[in-house]
Amino acid sequence: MEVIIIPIIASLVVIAMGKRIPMWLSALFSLLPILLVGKYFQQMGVEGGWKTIFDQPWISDNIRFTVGFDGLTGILLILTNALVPVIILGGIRNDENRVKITALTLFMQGALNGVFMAQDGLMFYIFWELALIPIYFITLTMSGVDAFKITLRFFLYTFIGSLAMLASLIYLFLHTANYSFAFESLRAVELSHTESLFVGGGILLAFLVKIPVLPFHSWQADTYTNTPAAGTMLLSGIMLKMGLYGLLRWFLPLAPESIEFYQPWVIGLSVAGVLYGALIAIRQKDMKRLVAFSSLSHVALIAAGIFTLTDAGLEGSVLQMFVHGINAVGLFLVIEIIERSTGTRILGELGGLAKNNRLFMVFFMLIALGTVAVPFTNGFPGELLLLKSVYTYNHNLALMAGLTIIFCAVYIFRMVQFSMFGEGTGTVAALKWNEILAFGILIVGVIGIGFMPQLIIDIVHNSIVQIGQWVSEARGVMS
Amino acid sequence: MSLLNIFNQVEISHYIYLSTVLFAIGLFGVLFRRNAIILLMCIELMLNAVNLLFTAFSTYMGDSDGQIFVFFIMVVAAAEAAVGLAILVLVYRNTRKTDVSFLDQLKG
Amino acid sequence: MFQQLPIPFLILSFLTILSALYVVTSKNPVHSVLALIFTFFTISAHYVLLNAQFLAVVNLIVYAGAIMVLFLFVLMLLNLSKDTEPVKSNWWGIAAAISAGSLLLIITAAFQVSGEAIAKNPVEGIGLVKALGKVLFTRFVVPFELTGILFLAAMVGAVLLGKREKNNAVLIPKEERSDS
Amino acid sequence: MIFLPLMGFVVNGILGKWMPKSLSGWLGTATVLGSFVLAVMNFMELSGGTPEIASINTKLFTFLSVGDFHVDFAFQFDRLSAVMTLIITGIGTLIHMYSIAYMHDDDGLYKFFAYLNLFIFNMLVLVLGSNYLMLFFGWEGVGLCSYLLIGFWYKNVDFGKAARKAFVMNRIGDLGLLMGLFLIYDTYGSFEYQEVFRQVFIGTADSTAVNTAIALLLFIGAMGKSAQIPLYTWLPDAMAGPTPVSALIHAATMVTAGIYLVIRSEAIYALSPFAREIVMWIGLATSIMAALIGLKQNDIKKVLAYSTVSQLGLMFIALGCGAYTAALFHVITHAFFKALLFLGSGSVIHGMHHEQDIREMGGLRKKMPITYLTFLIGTLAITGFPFLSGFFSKDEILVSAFTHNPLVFGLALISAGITGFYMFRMFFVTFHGTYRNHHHPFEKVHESPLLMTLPLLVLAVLSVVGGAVNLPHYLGEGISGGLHHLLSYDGGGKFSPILMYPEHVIELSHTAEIGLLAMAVSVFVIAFLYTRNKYVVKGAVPEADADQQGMGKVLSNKFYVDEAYDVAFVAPLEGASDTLTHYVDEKAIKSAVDGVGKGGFGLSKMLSKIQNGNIEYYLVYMVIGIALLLAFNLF
Repeated sequence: MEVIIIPIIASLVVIAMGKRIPMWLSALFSLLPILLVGKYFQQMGVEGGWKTIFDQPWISDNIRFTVGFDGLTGILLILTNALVPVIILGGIRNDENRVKITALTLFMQGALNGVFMAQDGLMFYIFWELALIPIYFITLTMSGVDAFKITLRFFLYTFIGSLAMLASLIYLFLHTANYSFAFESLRAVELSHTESLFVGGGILLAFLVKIPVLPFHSWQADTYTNTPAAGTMLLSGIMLKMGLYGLLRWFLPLAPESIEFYQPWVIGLSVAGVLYGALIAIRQKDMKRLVAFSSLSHVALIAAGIFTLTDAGLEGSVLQMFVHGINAVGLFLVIEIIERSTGTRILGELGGLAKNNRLFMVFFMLIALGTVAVPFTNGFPGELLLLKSVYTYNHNLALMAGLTIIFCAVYIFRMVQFSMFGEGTGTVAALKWNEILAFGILIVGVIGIGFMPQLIIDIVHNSIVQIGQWVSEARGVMS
Repeated sequence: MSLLNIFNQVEISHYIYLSTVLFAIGLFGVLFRRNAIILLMCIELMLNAVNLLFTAFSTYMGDSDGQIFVFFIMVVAAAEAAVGLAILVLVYRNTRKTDVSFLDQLKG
Repeated sequence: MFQQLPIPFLILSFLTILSALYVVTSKNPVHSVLALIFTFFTISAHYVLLNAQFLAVVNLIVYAGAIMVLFLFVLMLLNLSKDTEPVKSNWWGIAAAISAGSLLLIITAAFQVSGEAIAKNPVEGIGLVKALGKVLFTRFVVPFELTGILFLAAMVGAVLLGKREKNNAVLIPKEERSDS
Repeated sequence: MIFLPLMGFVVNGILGKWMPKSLSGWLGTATVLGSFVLAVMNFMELSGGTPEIASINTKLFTFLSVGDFHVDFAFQFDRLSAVMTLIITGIGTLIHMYSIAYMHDDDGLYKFFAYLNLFIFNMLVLVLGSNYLMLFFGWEGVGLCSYLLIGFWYKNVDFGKAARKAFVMNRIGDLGLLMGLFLIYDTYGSFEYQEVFRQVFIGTADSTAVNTAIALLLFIGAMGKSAQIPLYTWLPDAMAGPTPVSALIHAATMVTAGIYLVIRSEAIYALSPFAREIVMWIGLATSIMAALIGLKQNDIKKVLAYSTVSQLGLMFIALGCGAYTAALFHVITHAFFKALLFLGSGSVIHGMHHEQDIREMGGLRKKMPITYLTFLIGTLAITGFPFLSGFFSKDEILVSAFTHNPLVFGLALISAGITGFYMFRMFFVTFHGTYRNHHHPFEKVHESPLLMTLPLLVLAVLSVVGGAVNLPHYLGEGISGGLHHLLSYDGGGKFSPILMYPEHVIELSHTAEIGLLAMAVSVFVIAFLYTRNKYVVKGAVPEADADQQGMGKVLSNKFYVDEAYDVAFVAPLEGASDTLTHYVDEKAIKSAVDGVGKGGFGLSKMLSKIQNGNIEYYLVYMVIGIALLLAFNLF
């Protein structure tokens, strides 16, 4: 509970203090929740299902303010509360928007924590929308002619998806025994096949837009490219995970009857998205755009993994969510720092940055390697599991998805090559303490998970097994 | 003709059809005519169709509530006619017309 | 099916529908008003048949007496007795007929579908003033009072609207206003 | 043993900037040397101990365990790993030592040693891992180090390009390998070598098709790493890296990972003769093609690179014929003499101040006697001069090819013969004749320091005597076939042999064998005499690339394979990317989405016409609406 409230209070404090607030203080604020998360881990453990840690009647006795904790929630809380400090430390420029963006980022942290902890369908929806508000305003601070248009497109996209989800949730709500939005009650609703197609489809749409999977992605590149770095990091690092988390936590348990129907479509689209994103990324000039499409490609693989419904796919997807959060934030941080120093992020205009800032080069390289999924970096185990799961589902699809490991190497190293290597005149200013700290946190993630992915797997294992059981039970009934 | 007699020979459905036909005629008039006064009259006709049905149900079911309702409808119809005609007079005074298709300002 | 029906009912119904049609189709508004008054009379006759004597009387007094006289009065006042109404196109007539017809059809169909015979439970004397008065002034006393307020409001409204004001030419279309 | 180099990497990588140059170099060298010593000790334990043990297995921790998918971070030190480990660490030590001198005036020295150590670490993971996934770890890891080291001089755009090419080509192979691994897991339910081979042996998958598929997929991986057709083009470009790197990675160790993989998976290949045929023919084609291209290259390192590709092809021929010992034998000897040649060429380049074109050299034997001598030994070894190491290993391959199929033997012999031509061509042009470079005066050419020549000498000795590890049996039963015995060790009763099936025992009469040898030697002699006549006696200088005519032009342009790849793969890929960006993403999808928005606008315009202000219309709508509502309720 506190992890939701503290950041929101902190954001108010930041607004109240205005320009006087030093960065270290806001970073400290954002670091507080992770201590609480640690406490949760200690108190609750990761076994024994999704345990409620706070429960109050809210709108009615059956629509409650309920937050819970388990391994899956825990891992995403760690991700959120570790990345937000990174974003605040490294991702916010010291200009007139600093206070605003910092406050919004902190607010977002609270909302995201809420999304990952909510145990009540209505609360989940409310936090889901709440998380959209700060990012909308952050995106609006961008400069450029199309600002409003791009923001509107982004907003409408996600909002339409959300509405579909709301409709589905309400439908479920009306069919619960005691008119409750509680996760367990919603889950207990037995749907006919047709009903589940609609209900599942609604929920699925919200998540697919957020992830985004192939035909729903056109908000992504423009939004990423034009949003201030903090917004891009929030979007790519954490918000995308909302969609994936939603698939695992809400879609699979609530509408397992419809999975049979959607499975081939989603996997097909995802694999197409993997290739599509990768192919487009190969020729992008704008680094942010490049990473946006690479993100599209990577996340699509995660979605495919989830929908294979294999152990490897489900647990690999959580692992890869975590990893992708780190890597995406890392890459955008790198781009942000390059842009701050040189004023451009167009590949043709850069080059030779490695010459005078070795430290930065090392950070960049490590994160790039993580993205390329080289062994002993964090990208590898997750991608291995996901490809394995897709392979179990269909060999040919796995081969196509596997092409991404080639394309990914092509575009990431192309980016490294044209920005860091070669003869160029640009320089990257020496990193400040806050940037080094931000990179430090990320690098620990990159290397640590590279060697010990099992740590994360162990945390989420119980939750995932539970979800897998529900799904297989429902499918057992179906067949 | 005694009460029981008519109940034995006329089903409630006949009243239903009768009033429905009346209602439809009134509706047709509302749609077809352009003279505002005739429109109001057609509305009265429709109201009467409903009244007839209410009364029929009330009698057949032995429940006086329906008749009370008819009474209220008459009240409302009277009020409506009064206000409607007042408006009509006003409109006529301004435009010299009672043609409703002339009143096409009702849009955003 | 008509054969089993009592003659008075048939005649009455026939007259009702016929006069209602004349209301709608007559070109002369005054004829329409008169036909409508006749319709009300036939409906009142129906009320008598249905043992709703009070309503029959009230219908005559209020509708045929008061309201229709009001109509007639307005017609005269505005001098609209002539056939001034522009004829609508055939298309419009067809559209109106289709709309009204379809509604008729659907309502009839609805009755057919839901057509459980309503239990006949005639009670003597519910249509009499005594019985109605009891109900009206006990259970429905609040609505009854409210109708009084409604009437008051309607009266005030009618008076206010009828009051002649200057410069209230809002409804005259632009072209005419520019002419004057 | 494994983590010493990793330590070296970490220390060098983090602290290297503040360490004196020589320290980071020696530190890097020492860690590898330490590994070598440990490897030797372990090897002794393995084969010298009583009773003999099949392998030393160590499990560090569970890497991933998801459902029925379980992978350990574990190592297995058996005889095959031992051989590879000794090569890697042994030659690695020498090359590290050499690099201290070679790279001494480079700013990024510490970085260089960090990368080298990282490479050794990954290579050790590759050969020591106890399961296929560990192998894949090392496999990708060495690819990465190769990328880093090729692009070491990062300021040069072309080098970066070569590095990326190497990495991407390797990744293509990796994808095949990965798919192979998945198929293995699907079929046999494990990645552990011992478990997989046990299952293979008891016939869990009784269809040859599955095994063939696995074998071919693994071979795709091997193609990438060991530079076989069609994925070989990265290797010559990889010569952009510093020369010690070329020696270590692109000659002695990394490129032989493919061979290691095939030998390791012998159990699977044994069940699929078809896959072995494919391996053999691709090896053969690569061998001949690379040798032909090598004939017309003028860059000293490019010649060596193509020679490496050609030799790797020979090894795959041996693998395809089922002669695993021969292949491994050639890996060992090749590691010796090719490292020697590369380091020698490095010495030449160093002495010539980074000049790599052999047409600019000549007569260097006077200035660089040690280099000359060792280079001569290396050349003789690779071309198969009798009783040097290359002679034995190459002959063993040829013999196995002969027993398999005389046609293959003939082609392999041609390939081996061409080796003689291009090696001697390069050797004579470089060291004999007259000095031809006008930019650097001849006087400035100097012999390399001791730190560089010492490894050369060691390697030269090894190149001479390296054949001793597996002498052919006509030299006497007692001393022959050491390596063969090593590999054929049956696990001492426990079930963990390296080779699941007994190798084809080469049963040729001594006469036949000596006949074959005579053919090989005569090819060698012809090559030697022809090139000596052309380049030493007549003093001919090879033509510049631009002046090549006819076949020579095709060869010097490497059969236009790079260009073909550009046309066939790179261009379509970029085209596809552009098309997707500009047409599909921008136009189709975005406008589809925007179209929905515009459609909304249009619809609202249309609907606003309905609201025309006329009450009569409204009435009709209302009636229709009511009718519809009722109708819906009704039906």
